[in-house]
Order: sequence, then C-alpha cells, then structure tokens
Amino acid sequence: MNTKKGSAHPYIPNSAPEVKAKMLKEIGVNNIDELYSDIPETLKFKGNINLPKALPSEYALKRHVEEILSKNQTCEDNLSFLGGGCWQHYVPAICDEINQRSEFLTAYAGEPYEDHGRFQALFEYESLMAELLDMDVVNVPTYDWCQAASTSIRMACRITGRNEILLSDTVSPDRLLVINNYCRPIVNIKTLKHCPKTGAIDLNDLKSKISPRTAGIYFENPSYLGFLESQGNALSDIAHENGALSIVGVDPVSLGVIAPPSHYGADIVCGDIQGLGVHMNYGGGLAGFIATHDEEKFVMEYPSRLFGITKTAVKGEYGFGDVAYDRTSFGLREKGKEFIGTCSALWGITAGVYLSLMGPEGMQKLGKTIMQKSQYAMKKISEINGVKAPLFNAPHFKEFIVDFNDTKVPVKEINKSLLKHAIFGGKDLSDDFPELGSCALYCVTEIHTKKEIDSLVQVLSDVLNKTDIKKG
Amino acid sequence: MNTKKGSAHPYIPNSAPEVKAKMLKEIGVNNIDELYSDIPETLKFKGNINLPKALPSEYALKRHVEEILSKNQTCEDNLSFLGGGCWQHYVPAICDEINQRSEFLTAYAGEPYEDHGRFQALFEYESLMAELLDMDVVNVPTYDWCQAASTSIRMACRITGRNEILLSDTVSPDRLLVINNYCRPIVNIKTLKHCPKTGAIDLNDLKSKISPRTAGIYFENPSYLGFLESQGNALSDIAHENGALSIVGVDPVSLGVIAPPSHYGADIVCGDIQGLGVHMNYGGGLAGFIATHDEEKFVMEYPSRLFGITKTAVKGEYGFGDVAYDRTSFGLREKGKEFIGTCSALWGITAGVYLSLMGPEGMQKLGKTIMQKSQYAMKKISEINGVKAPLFNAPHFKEFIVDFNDTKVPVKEINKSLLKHAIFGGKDLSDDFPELGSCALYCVTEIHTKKEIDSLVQVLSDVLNKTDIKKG
Amino acid sequence: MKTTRLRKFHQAKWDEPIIFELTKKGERGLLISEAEKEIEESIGDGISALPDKMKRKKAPGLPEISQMRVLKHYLRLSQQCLGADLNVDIGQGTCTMKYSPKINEILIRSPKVTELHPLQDESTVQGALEIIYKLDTFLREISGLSQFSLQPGGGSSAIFAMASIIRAYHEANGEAEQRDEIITTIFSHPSDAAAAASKGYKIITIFQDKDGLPDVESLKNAVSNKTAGLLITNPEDTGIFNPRIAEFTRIIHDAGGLCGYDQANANGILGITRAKEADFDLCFFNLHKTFSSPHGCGGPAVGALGVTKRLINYLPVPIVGFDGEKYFLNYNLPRSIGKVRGFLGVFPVILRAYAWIMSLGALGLKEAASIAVLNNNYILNKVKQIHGASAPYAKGRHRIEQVRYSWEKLTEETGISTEEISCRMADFGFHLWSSHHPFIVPQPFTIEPTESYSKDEIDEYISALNEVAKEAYQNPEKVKNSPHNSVVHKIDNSTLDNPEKWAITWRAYLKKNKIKE
Amino acid sequence: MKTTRLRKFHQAKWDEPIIFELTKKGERGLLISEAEKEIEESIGDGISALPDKMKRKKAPGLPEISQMRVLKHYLRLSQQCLGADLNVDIGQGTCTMKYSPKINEILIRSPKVTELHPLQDESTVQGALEIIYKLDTFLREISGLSQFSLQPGGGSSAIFAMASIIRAYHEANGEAEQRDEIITTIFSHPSDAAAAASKGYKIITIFQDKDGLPDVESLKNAVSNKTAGLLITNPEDTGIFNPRIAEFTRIIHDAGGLCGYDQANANGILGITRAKEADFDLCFFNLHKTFSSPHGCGGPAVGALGVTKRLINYLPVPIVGFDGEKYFLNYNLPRSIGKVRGFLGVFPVILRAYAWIMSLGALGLKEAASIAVLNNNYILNKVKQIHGASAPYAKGRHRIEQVRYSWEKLTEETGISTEEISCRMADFGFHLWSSHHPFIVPQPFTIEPTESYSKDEIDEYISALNEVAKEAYQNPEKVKNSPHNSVVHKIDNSTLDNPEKWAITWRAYLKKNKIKE
Ligand SMILES: Cc1ncc(COP(=O)(O)O)c(C=O)c1O
Ligand SMILES: Cc1ncc(COP(=O)(O)O)c(C=O)c1O
Repeated sequence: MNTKKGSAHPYIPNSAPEVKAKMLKEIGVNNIDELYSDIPETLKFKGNINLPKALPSEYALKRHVEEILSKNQTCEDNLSFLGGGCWQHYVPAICDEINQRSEFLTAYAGEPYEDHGRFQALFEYESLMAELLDMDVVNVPTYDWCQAASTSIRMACRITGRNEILLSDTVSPDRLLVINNYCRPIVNIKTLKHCPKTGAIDLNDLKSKISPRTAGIYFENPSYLGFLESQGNALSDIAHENGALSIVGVDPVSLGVIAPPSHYGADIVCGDIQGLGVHMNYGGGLAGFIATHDEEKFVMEYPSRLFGITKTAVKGEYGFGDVAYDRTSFGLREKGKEFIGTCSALWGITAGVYLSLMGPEGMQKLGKTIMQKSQYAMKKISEINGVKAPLFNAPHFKEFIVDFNDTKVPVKEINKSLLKHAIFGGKDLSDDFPELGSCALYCVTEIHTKKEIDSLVQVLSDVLNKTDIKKG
Repeated sequence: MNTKKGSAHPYIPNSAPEVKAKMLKEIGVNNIDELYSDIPETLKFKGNINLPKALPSEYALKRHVEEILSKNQTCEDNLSFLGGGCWQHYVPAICDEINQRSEFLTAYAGEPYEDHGRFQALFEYESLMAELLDMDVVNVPTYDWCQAASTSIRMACRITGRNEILLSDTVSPDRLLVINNYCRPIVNIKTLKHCPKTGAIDLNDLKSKISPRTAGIYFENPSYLGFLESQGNALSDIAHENGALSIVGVDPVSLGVIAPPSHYGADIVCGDIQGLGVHMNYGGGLAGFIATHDEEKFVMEYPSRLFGITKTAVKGEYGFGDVAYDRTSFGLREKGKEFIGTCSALWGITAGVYLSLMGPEGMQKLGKTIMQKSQYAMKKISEINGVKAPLFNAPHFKEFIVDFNDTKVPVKEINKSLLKHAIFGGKDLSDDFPELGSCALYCVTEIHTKKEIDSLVQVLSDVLNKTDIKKG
Repeated sequence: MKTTRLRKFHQAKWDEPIIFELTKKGERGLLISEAEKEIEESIGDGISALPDKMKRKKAPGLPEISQMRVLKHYLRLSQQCLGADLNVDIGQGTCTMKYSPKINEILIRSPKVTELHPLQDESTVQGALEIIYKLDTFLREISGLSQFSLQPGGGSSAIFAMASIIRAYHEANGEAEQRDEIITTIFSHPSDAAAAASKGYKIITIFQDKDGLPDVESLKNAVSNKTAGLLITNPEDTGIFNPRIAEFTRIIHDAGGLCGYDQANANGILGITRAKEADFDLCFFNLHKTFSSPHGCGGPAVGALGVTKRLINYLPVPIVGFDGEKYFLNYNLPRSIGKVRGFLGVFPVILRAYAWIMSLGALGLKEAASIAVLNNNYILNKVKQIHGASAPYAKGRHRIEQVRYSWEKLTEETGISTEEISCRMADFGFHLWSSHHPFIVPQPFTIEPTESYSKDEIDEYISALNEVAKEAYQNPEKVKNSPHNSVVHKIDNSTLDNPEKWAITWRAYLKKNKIKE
Repeated sequence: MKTTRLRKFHQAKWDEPIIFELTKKGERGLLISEAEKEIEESIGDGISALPDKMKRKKAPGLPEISQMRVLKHYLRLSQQCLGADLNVDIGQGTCTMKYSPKINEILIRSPKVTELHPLQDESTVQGALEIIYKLDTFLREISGLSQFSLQPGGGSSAIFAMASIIRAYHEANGEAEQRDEIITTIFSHPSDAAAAASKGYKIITIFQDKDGLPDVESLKNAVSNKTAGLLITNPEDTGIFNPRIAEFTRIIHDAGGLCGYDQANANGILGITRAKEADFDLCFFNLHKTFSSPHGCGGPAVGALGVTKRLINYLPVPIVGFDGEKYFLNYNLPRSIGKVRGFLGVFPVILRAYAWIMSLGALGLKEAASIAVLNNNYILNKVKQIHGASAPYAKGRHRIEQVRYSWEKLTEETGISTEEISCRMADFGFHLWSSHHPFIVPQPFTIEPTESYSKDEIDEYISALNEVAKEAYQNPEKVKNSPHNSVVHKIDNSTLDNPEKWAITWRAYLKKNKIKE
C-alpha cells in the first residue's frame, strides 16, 4: 500500500491521519490496537501476512492482471464447440448494460422500500420464466442447475415424505457429483438405465425400480448428451401412478420450440439460465431456476427467496415482498427449508432482460435456428469417413454426440489436433462414459455460422486423414 | 431490414402493423406517403438508396464490425511513443464508468430542472479546471484545442478591437491549419521565429513585429515540440505593453508541477483536456477548454456555454443555469459571439471526474512522474550513437524531439523498422519542419514503464546498427 | 381527448454538495504511477529541470476525496439527469433524440477504437479507415453528393466548413471580396447564420411567408452579385418541407452563389428526398442526430460534410481514399480549406453511425424516416386538440419530422409561459424545450418524436401536456411554482446575467459571496 | 449530539408498469440470427425433427416490446434501487457492503474472462488457473490454513461443504452414523445451522451468556461422542470477538469433532487474527463481502473454503495445482466430497478478490480491517447517545466490525418498531436492515460501516438515525406512515403469506385477481 506523506489509500478514506485522530479521540482510545483488546494476545497473528507487495497504482494493477489474463485463449479467439453445462450463446448488449449498472451491481439485501427496482426486476424475471415454462411459480435464482436439481430432489422428498430418487444415468457426471453430495445421507439416489439406441430411459428398468419409497423421477430435456427424452408423458405418468413426482431439468433456451416439461406432466422443473443472456465467464455465468405449480405444498418447500407482488397504501401502486419468508432459513434457521444465502440474483435480472428483448418470436426463432444449425452440423460431420453424429437415434437440441470409434482415433488426439487449428473440439466423453469409446459431445448454437461449421468439418476430416495422428 | 411476418424493427416500435394502422387512422390518412405530400414529385428520390443489405441480427452486426476493427493495431497491442496533440495517458476506470452512464451519455439540451446533474457536473468541471489553471472562468468544452486556440484568438481580437495575432512558429502545423481557416478573413495571423537553440520565441523578432494592430500573442506551454517556453512573463509583458493580450495554450496534465499561464500573465488560456481521463479514440477524445479571469469584457466574448451556479426558491438549494446566454448564437444568431452547437461536453464531465479523483497530490505526482520518465527516455536515447534528445536546450514536458540527423537515416525508415518490432516511433517531423532534417517527436507519459523505455532504446540502437536500413 | 395514465414521477434527488465541499485533507481518489526507483536514481525528482519561475509553487486547489465518494457523487448526479435512454425524449425538438442502440456502445468501447492514436501508420489503422471510407460512401448514396468529410466536430462546425468552402470557391474565382453575403432563413438553425457570420459574411435572413415558408420573393430581392451562397435548413425548425427548395437553389445558382443544405436533421426524409435532387452543392448530416450517435450532454459529435464533385478539392484534409487494396489518407486536395478539427474527426461517432446504417439498410432507413413522420403527424393531430396550444402555419397540411407549436393562446388567457409549462412537464419526467431564439413563433415549443418511441409513450407525453395546459387554466399557481417533483425548484436566474454576481466556477462563487472554504 | 445536515432526498420514482403491461403486438426487442439459406435448404425448418408431442404448440407468453423500451424499463428500475455505489450502505449489517473498485469491473468484463468455457483445455486457460491458484495461496496466508477451494457459490454453500467434509471425515473413521450432531451458536449466521441441518445433522445451538458471548458451560454440556463438529461465526453478528474461541475448538477437538470457522465476514480481523491460531480445521471467507466483490442484488458469489492439511483430500474437485511450469486441474483428492457447484466456481468474483488484494497488499488489508473497526466503534459511541437506542451486551467494551443494536427502549416508549424506523430511514436515502431472525436482541438493527465510508458520510447516517428516533417520540405518525420519499409507500404484506393471494409471478397475479390481460 502506498501511504506516503500520510495520505489515505483511495479505498480507505478514514485512514487520512487527521480524520483518524479525530475519530480515535471521539471514541476515547489512543490507537486502533486498543479496539482489539478483546482478542487475546495468544490469538493475535504476530507476523505480517505473506503477500506480494501491493501494486503501486490502478494502472499497474490493470497491466498486471491483463498480463495474466492474456495467457487465456477464449471462445472468441477460437472456434468452440464446447457445451455440456455451459453454453456459448449471443449476449445482447442490453443484458450487460443492465447488469453492469452500479445500482444493480452493488445492491444486496435492502428492503422493498429502497430496493423496489431489485424486487420488481426479479419478480419480472420469475414471471417471464414462468411464461417460458408455463408454470406459475419460479424462484429467485439459486447457484446453478446442479443446485437447482439437488434442491428439486430434496423438495420432492419433503413433499412426498419419501426419500428415494430415480434418475437417468445420462445425467451429467458433474451434476451427479453435486446431487450426490447434496442428497447424502438424506436421499437415496438410484440410476436408471438408458436405451443404448435412443438414449431414452429404459421404461422396464424404471418400472422394476419404482416403489412406494420413490419420491420422484429426475430426467433432463435435452439430456446432457444432447438427445431429447420423448417419453416425458409416460415417465410422468409412471411417477404419478406411484405417488412420486416428475422432476425435469430443462434448457430454457429450447423452450421457444420444444414443449415445456409442464406440458408432459412435470411437477418440478429446474435448469440453468446461463444461456439466457449471461456470458460463460469460465462457468461463473451459471444460475439455477426451480419452477412449480402454484400449490401451497410445493411453494412451502422452496428454500429460495420468492418475490411476490402486492399492493401498497397508495391505490394502484405495486409493492413487492418475500412470499412466505418464514419458510426460509433466514426465518427459521435449521427449521427452515434447506438454507438460503447469496446465490446468483444478478443473472436472474439479466435473464429477465434477455427474455423481455426476445419476446415470443425471438425465442421461437432462436430455438429453430439452433435446431437447424445443429442438424446441419450433424449431417455434415456424418459425411466424414468413419464419423457419425448423432450417436443416438433421437431428436436432439443444440448438443449431440460425435462418434469417432470407427476412425480408431481417441478424442483426446483429435481435440489436440483441432486445437492447433484454433478449434475447441467437443467435450471428450471417454472418461465419463467409457462404454461409449471414442465419443465427444459437440454443441452448436445460433452463434455458429455455416462457414464455421463447414470449417470444423473440413479440419476434422483433414485431421483424421493425417497419417501421423495417434490411433488408439 | 428484417420485417418478416409484420414484426417491427427493434429500433422502430410503431412500424408494428396494427399500431401503424391505428395511427394512420387517427391522423386520417391512408398511408405514410400522403404525409409527404408537401414534397414535389420532382424532388422525390425514386430509386432505392444503394447500401449494403441490412445485417440480419445484432450478433451479425457485432461480428461484422469486430472483423473490420480487428484490422486495427492499437497502442495497447504495441508500444507507442506518439503524441503531438493526442496522448496516451492512463484513464481511471471511474472516468469510463461515469461517461458510459446512460443518463449522461444520452442527455443533451434539457433544462436545468430535468438535467440538474448535467449542469452540476459541467459546472464542477469548469470549477476544477479553474483550480488547475488558477483562473476564474472556464467554458463548457469546445471541440478541441485547435478550436479553443482559434476562438481564444478571435476573442482577443474582439476584446482589443484589433485584428492581428502573432504566434510562435512552433505551433503544431495541424492546429495552424485550423486557426488559419477559422481566422480568415477576419484576423491576420503572423508567425514569430523561434530560437533554434532553445525553441523559445525570438524576442527581437517579436518586438519587431508587435504593433498597435496586434490583438495578442499566442504561444504554447509545453510547445508542440515538447520544450517549455520559459519566457512567459516577458512575452506577456511585451503583449500588455503594446495593448495586446497574452494567449497561452497549455497541456493541463502538466499543471501539477508547472506554473499555470495565469502565473506569468496570460489573459486567455486554452488547451485540450483529452489527457484528463479520456481515451485517445483515434483523435475522437479531444476537447478544448478556454479560461479567462472573471471580467465582464472577457466573459461576454465567449461563444461557449458557461454554466453558472445560483440559488433556487428553496433556501440552501443550488441551482444552475447559462451565464449571459444572450451572448450566444442561440440567443442572437449572427449577432452572437461566433457560434455554438454540440461540442464535447461528455469529455468535460469526464475530465471533471478525473480531476476529482486525482486531487492536488495526484496532479503533482503525475507531473513529476512524466518529467522523470521523459527525462530518463531522453537521457537513454541520447546514449545511442548519433542520436540526440532533446534537440532543444530547454526544459521539456512529456514530449521532445529526437534528432537522428547524425545517423543519416530518415525517420520514415526508422519508424518502419520500429513498427516491425511492434513499436510506434515518434511522429516524423521532416515534412512539417523540413529545416530540422531527420527528427521525430517522441512522447513519454506515466504509462511508459522503465522496461518499455529501455526496450525502445534497445530496439532503436539495434535498428540503427543494422546495415540494411536505408540511409537518407 | 382521451388521456393516458399519468405517471407518478419523482426524479432522483440526492441534494448532493458541490464536489469541493467533499474535500477532506489526506483523502485520495487514485493511486498514481510513479517512476521506478532506477529512474528516480538516474534522473532525480525530474522537477529540478524546471527553471524556478516555471515551477508551480502551490498545489492546485483540487479537492481531496476518496475513490468511492467521487464515484458516488457522479453516479448521483447522473441519476439527476434525464437522457433519451430514460425518458420519452420528444420535447427537445430539432434535436432528434432517437434511440442510440447499446450494441453500438459496446463496439466503440473496444480497445480497437479507444486505444488508437490518430498519427499511427496507415497500415495499423486499416479498420478505422475502412469504416470512415464506407460511411462516406453510404452518405454519398443517402445525399446523392460525391464526397464526404467526417472531420467537423458538430453541425455548426460543418456549417462553418461550408461557409469556408464557399469562400474558398469564390476566392478561386477571384470573387471572394465581392461576394460577401450569405443568405439564410429565419427558421434555419441559428448556426447557419452565426457560423457564416464568423467566416466574415454579412447575413441576409429571409423571413417566412404566411405559410411559414421562406418567402421566395424576398429571396429574389436579396440575391445579387454580392451573394456568396445560401445556407438553409429544410425542413426548417417548423417541420414544414419547403416545396420550392429547388427554386431557391436555382435562384442562388443563377446569381453565382453556392448552396449549402443544412440536413443536420434529415430524420424525416431519409430515402425520400436528397440534396442532389434539390441541386445543392454542399450539405451536412449530424451523425449525432439522424444517425443515432448519442448526444453525450452535448458532444462529442460529427457534422458529416458532403460536396458535389467540383468542390471535393476544397474539403478539409485529409479524406480517406481506397486504392482497391489499402485505405489511405489523402491530403492531396489542392484547394483545401485546411482543417476544421484536429486529426480525422470523432471516430466513435463515425463508427456508431456506420453500425446504425448497417443494422437498418436502405429499407430500414426509409422505414425510420416514415415512422418518424407518422409519429410527428400523430402528435400534431393531438396537440391541436389541446386547449391553448396551436401549430402556426401550414394549416391542414402535414409536417415532416417535427412541429414548432405555440402556447400563444394559453399565455394570453392564463399568463403561463412556455418556460413555466416546461418546468411543470419536468414533474412528469419529461423535457419540453423552449427552442432557439428569436421567438418568431410566440411562446414556442417544438416536438420531434423520431421513430424511437412507442405510441403508448407518445400518448403519455401528450397526456402530460394536456394535463399541464389544463392546470394552467385551473390551477396556474401549481404550474408557476413548478417543478415540484424534480431535483431542484424554481431557479433564480437573476444572477446569471449580472457580472457582479454570476459565478461560472466554485472559486468565483466563493469570492463573490465572500464564503471562506 | 451534534448533527450533520440532513439530505433532502427523494429516490427516483418512475411508477413503471410491470414488463408485461408494455407488450404491443408486433414490436420486437432484438433481431435474432437465423440459419443461412443453404442450411435451411439442406435441413428444412429443423423443427420437423421433433416428434409432435415434443413441439411447443403455442409461443411462450412473453411480452413484445421494442428495444429502447426494454432498456428504459430496466434503467428506470435500476434507479429505483440503492446499492453500495449510491448510498452510505452501512445499515445492512453482517453484509459488509464495502467499496467494490470499478477497475475490477473493467478487468472482469474482458473477453479473456467472459468468453472462457469451463471445459477448455488447460493449456488455453493458464491465466485463469493462475489467478485461482494465486488467490488460493493468498487466502492460505490470510487464514493460516493449507488449501482453499474456490468452488462454493456463496457462504452458505461453503458452510454446506464444511458440513459435508466433516461428515466425510467421520465416515472415513467409521463414525459418521454415531457423530450426528453439529454445534453452532445463536449469533452465528443462520446458514451455519441450516446448511448443516441440510446435511442431515442435528443442530445444537449454544445461546449467549450475559456478555453476549456463546456460553462455554453450555458448550461443555453439549459435546459428546455424538459431536461431529462446530460451525461458528466469530466475531458473531453482535460484533463481539469471542476471546475464548480457542477454548471452543479445544473442547470440540477433545470430543473428537472438527471445527469450522465462519469467516464470511472477516473484515475486522484481516492480518489481526487467523483461523490457524484459533485451531480451526476449516474456514471460509465470502469473497463478495470481505474481499470486495460486489453483491449483485444477491450473487453470483464465492465462499472460499479453506482446510488444514489433513482435510485437503476431502475438498470438492478439482483444485488448481502448479507444477512449477504449468497450472493444472487436480482431481486427485481420494476422499473428495465430490462437487458443490458446477465447474470451478464464479471466476469473475475470484478475479475481483485477487485484484483487491493486489491493490492493498498485506499492510493495506490490515489497514482496511483497522479502519473498519475504527469506524464501527465510532458509530457505537454515537448510537449509544441516541435516545431509545442501545447496544446490548459487552458494555463498555469495544466491538470488531459491526454491532447489533436494539430499539427496545424506543419501541417500549413510542410503539415504533425497527421495521418502521427502517422505512423512515429510506426517506433519507439509507438502508436500515432489520437483521436475521430470531430476534434474540429485541427490535434489532445492525450497523457495519466497513472501511469504505468517510467520517462525513457516517455522521450523516447517524444524524438521520437520530432524527428518526426523535421523530418516533415527537411525531410517531410520520414514522409510521413512512416512507414518504421513496419509490413506494407502505407495503401490504398480508397477501404474501396467504396461499390464496400470494402471487410469485405475473400470471399468478392475473389469475388470482381475475384480471384479463
Ligand atoms: C437543423 C440544425 N442545424 C444545425 C444544428 C447544429 O448542430 P450542432 O449542434 O451539432 O452544432 C442543429 C442542431 O440542433 C440543427 O438541428
Ligand atoms: C457470518 C456469515 N456467515 C454466512 C453468511 C452466508 O453467506 P452467503 O450469503 O454468501 O450464503 C453470511 C452472509 O450474510 C454471513 O455474514
């Protein structure tokens, strides 16, 4: 820190010596150490924290950080086909304009009186998502889809008073790690086999596993592996027939063209809103939503903040507030529903802005464009010798598996070669799904131009034709 | 434009067909063409404007423009020593935060009632500049230093009732082009010789040229060529003795350490505020200021807006408004002082933010750092065989001439070679000041690190030692 | 008239002190880069190089404030400012307060724009030159003229440049001294008169005829062998298109003058009618109006200046050329007036205009113009129904992009002036600008809706106007004492024209009011 | 008490409709990329690939609004929101509303941050990994612990992760079933209890003794061979540092439990005292509090979770390693609890914390802590002088970074509650948060000034508090009916707990109020 000549650090006004002295005097102490008199000497840290020297100026800080960041290669500098839980979509300028506003950026937990704007913006977010999902209750965002799925599962258990969940074995391995840890030891998580041809849940397996202990079935649309689970109605029916709930994870980006889970019987719907106007941010753009119908027994099981609209003392004026605040751990500590804290609200506001801009037509077009472009990519990729996409015989949205098994080249090698051509190939699935062999999960969105897809195809076939590529 | 299915362009809400129809009906016309009935058919443009097809999406627009812009190489990607009227200084983050605020960015000509913030921010800008300049009147910014100098000259002529100006022949050729055009045919511009050793104005030449026709003497500190004109007092005295005014152009960045022109008798001071927190923007960051003492005869000759502070109907409340609005061409058309219109107000607000952040200590440190770094650069450059800096035997601020004459290599060749090493060498002076031979104007500011200066010196000497460089 | 819900508005009011009042000794806003130790060792303090008389003796009297407090101050001030992004900004007629798309702001904030130095080698700024060149070619198409300079820093600067070119042209013909008159019209922008006068011209102003259009007979009387040229806005501030504009240019040309078209605001006529068809020699567009660059509290801006082929050589240098491979700076204009602004103009504004045009295309530009005109005539229809308001001239005819209205009747009947109404409009979150002097139209106000606002927003504005007009009759004190819901209350303007009292800076205020800091 | 000038404040009030009320058929907010013609030709409409039942039949009921109107709507809402940048945000105690430097925002907006995909090859994200790694090492120094995971998405998530690690640890020792109790204290954050309970633990809450500190005797009684661990905040929400904290950890350790330190808010003790010296096994910092990342209306955030050496293997995967040349992701934690958030955590928050630390260094961190404590005790001194206010517990002693105060006396004497005072504070542009339940301290309020606000700002806040307290005695109706200068008036909360009436979405509101759109 630069404290020459007794000037304060720009971030710490009252370290200006005269002010500091005045304040100490008012308190009636000689120095700041006295204020720490409650801390026993044995607990006091005697050394100096071992940190790099403070950078001498804002300019030096900027250069220092930019130098480190320059070591990153981005999805803008390169052509990326990575998805699998975080997606490259176009972020309209206004989304950033709004989430960068000082007022939203630096607000937190104020009352609806001073932070009316925050409450309204998040209420609108809930409402816009509700239209997309065709459900009447949506929460203020939680951390991410992983958490949203975990909480949906826990909600289902509390609602049904049961403690077993059946979930498709095509759920993302990462998400499963979160769910497992979040549910253990309260909930039993059991996986359901998928049909190797279509990816869909094996109904026989489901029927054999579902029982009066089952609180719910969890599946995703599109699944982590990109295919659509078209048996939504059947799955929900089976769940309901067994007194269990149908819990569906969904990519909201798809809902302009694909039926929302509420249309095939889902009771709890969850997913991530990162695709709705939030940059990937190395995964920092994730934010989870949970939606249900407007039934007390569902609403009362949310751990999240739920902002509701109401009236005020002035006729015609809208006011906002927390619905059923006393559910929460803020209200009830360990008696509350799970727990609540700082989550991802700013991305909720952003997604609200996004949906307001997109409107019904925008969401339809977006869905259509992604369907077209990803199908085009699958078609073209499949024209490469020994390569097949998609692996599953099913409709897909945005993501799909490219099967390289016939080329005998491991994905790892392919991706290494692609990287040399400034292409980030799809996620290698061979570690997480060893039974698939050399397969990769590709993601194609509205941001990919035909030219870029064609160039992927070109480079891929060049790379695979090279003799020096290491066969597995 | 994308108007499929009768949807409006996002920028044009009322082209939505239903709304449009309703409005036409209310007006009582059948179509918009009827509204143009005043335009004679002969004047109507029958063709379609020949423009590229509208880009189909915001995303396409972003990519299109970014692709073009990617052809630019910036002063961040490279190491630049360019100055000469536009300078690379550090822009504190908050300057951009404030000038990007929607409210300031998109405000314009509102009344002090709705735009109190704009008035206050610009009044504060005037006031902060006034401290830096130690003068009591500063205008709302004009276009740039070129314009500020031109108007200062015209003001001097009106104030003195004379029409001849003497100016140093070291004024920037570009600025001189503006001044000449702006003054012609009203004012006679005559140049004064400089001392070839020090760059300073030749007092004998001045004494021989000054006359009862002389409205003012104009010189700059630092001069375009980087040296300081240390005869300020003498120049002002000579002007005043002859009933003329002393007009000084100044770099406000220097005023933390260098005496402001008011301290050596200047009557009108002008310059550019780009260095005070505004990015270079390829020259779009320029904005000019004019300052005088608070005398009616000076104030009444400004063409600019001058925002003043006053009271309101509520005790203790500050109000703002235009001082002596009726001077302006808004008030008096051709009887007003020169003319006024949209200039560079946003950069004025920005410079105000900058000066608020810097404070007295910041401006002192900044000046000192620049003095040190530029002197270091001169010293090191001079250690290169055949190279000398500065050319003039005088104190310098920020900029200085590097004399390559002894190397026999033209600046053009040197700069070409430097560019290959990602260095933007100083501005080639050989066209504008042929008498100087192979000389370049280098600029060193607080943003240049020692390492960068050293690397310039290294590359320069390597380049000059190369046999293949074309000697002049 | 059916009225829309009136907004219960109050502007953010922070009651914020003047920045100097925030100072506290020892606070700092920013850490500054200092020279490295090795430099200090090699050079010393740097300042010793200055002769004593050139050293600043006392640090400038700037305030000392911590960073967050500075930020907070300016954020609060910003909230105390409307802006087209925040309000329905249709009451600042002649200013074309249209939507400035946010994507364009993202584009201009790129370091590929902000970190360019104007003296960089041409090879390093091919992107910037390409944008300038292409916008030039777009504007050629839009105007029908042959070459543009994007150097002028605003419309008034472009007018000054037009006057300069007119003079240079007559100089080349040896007629500069003789031709010392510029003709303009009273409803042309004040700068058309003022900037030309600054170039040394005598100004002849043509007044309106009973239709509000510049009187052709007066023009005929005005021209002579002293006529250097015509500088005329069309549509003028009244929003009436001058159907005889081609006659105007013919008369001037016949007299040996040049014609400069003030198309600062061409927002109603894009793709409909051009400078070329009306036979103008010069014209300019304000990129910060018609072409959507935001106004920035009053700039930076660009007045894009176009000329016919025979005047290209007179343009300010440099212009941007293209040799089929590379873009380059062309200084080779033998009759150039020189320069009117440093370097190449305000590049961010140029880039925004380029982006705006590319997002609309030819059809989109025409649609923007058409809807601007639709909106304007919709409002005209409504305002005429407000008791006390009128739209002088051109009765029963349509207008282009704006209308200069009058509260004459209302003022006569209630004593309430445009200025007072304007104050009261602030209570509803609206601007109502009183327009430029001279007030040929008594108690004038000018509304220019552009294409950017929805019908609902326009209806809301009209409702507020209607409400305030009603109040003027029913509760004039409420209007007189307004604003009530704004940042400040009725301002005491008396000090502003009084040299003893005016205070253009804080230090002057302290001195004149004998306040010790 | 000498009072500072009270600000004449009014919050921006735009009376803005709900976004759905702005819809107009045919308007659009954005042009969307469509597939190229060749793709359309090759693939068709793409949607046909869907089985009929998977097709959405009716477009989602989103509003249709033009771009500028959407922008305006949200800009207006933003102005109706305070935020640390705008107000003197010291009344949201326990939230550490400090300054978030704007330069850090510039840094996180770089495409080098925003456009990174979390699954990119390690070689392409060396910069990001370096930042994560270095921040980890900084936090190790600050806490004295051995390894951090920056994965948890907030403090509560970090608490959950701590509880998960505690469980995994006992599982490894075969004691997971037996050790099913977690001990916490009533003044620890609610999440310390709630997140542990979510992990299946029974919660034992230690209440305060007469000094406001958790009662050591109760702790001794609470521990047993069922004790899994302790989760405790220190200083607690009272701002009193628990001087016997080392005794707490000893008691827990002796009973075979692990100790988790909630240092979400370590703002008063940076460089002063550490988790290590108090012998904690785990701890976490909220980067969005102590380390200055802005709160974003409630996230995204990071709860940086640290552990001692023996617990590293239990951390969520991956952590970032460095082999002397390259940074890499380390999944090799054999006892890892798995994951608590997708991918690697919220990188922009991590980067901001890194930048904040680099701008202050060790001395600066300590200075920040010291001044936060100075400010807090200055306020304590002032609040105690306000009639009706008190600072329960620890009489005559100093506090660390915040104080939980009480209006008990004022409420008794005037009937005015904390909530009502909080409403009235809004009229002066201030937050006053009523803190978490349960309200052990009656009519509580918590003030936490941090190091970011100037004495003048603090004085202004105190003056307002004082004024409102005075009003409570002299003009209680004014307080009861407040706010008067805010966006809205007294809110009818009755519907919010009533399932028949609550409306969490616009569509629910329309249905329940039988409003047809
Ligand atoms: C018709 C017309 N001409 C000229 C101008 C002057 O333009 P500027 O303000 O950019 O100088 C304006 C701006 O209001 C205008 O409307
Ligand atoms: C002491 C303490 N612990 C835990 C938390 C919870 O952190 P978060 O809101 O990030 O979940 C907080 C936040 O208020 C806190 O102050």
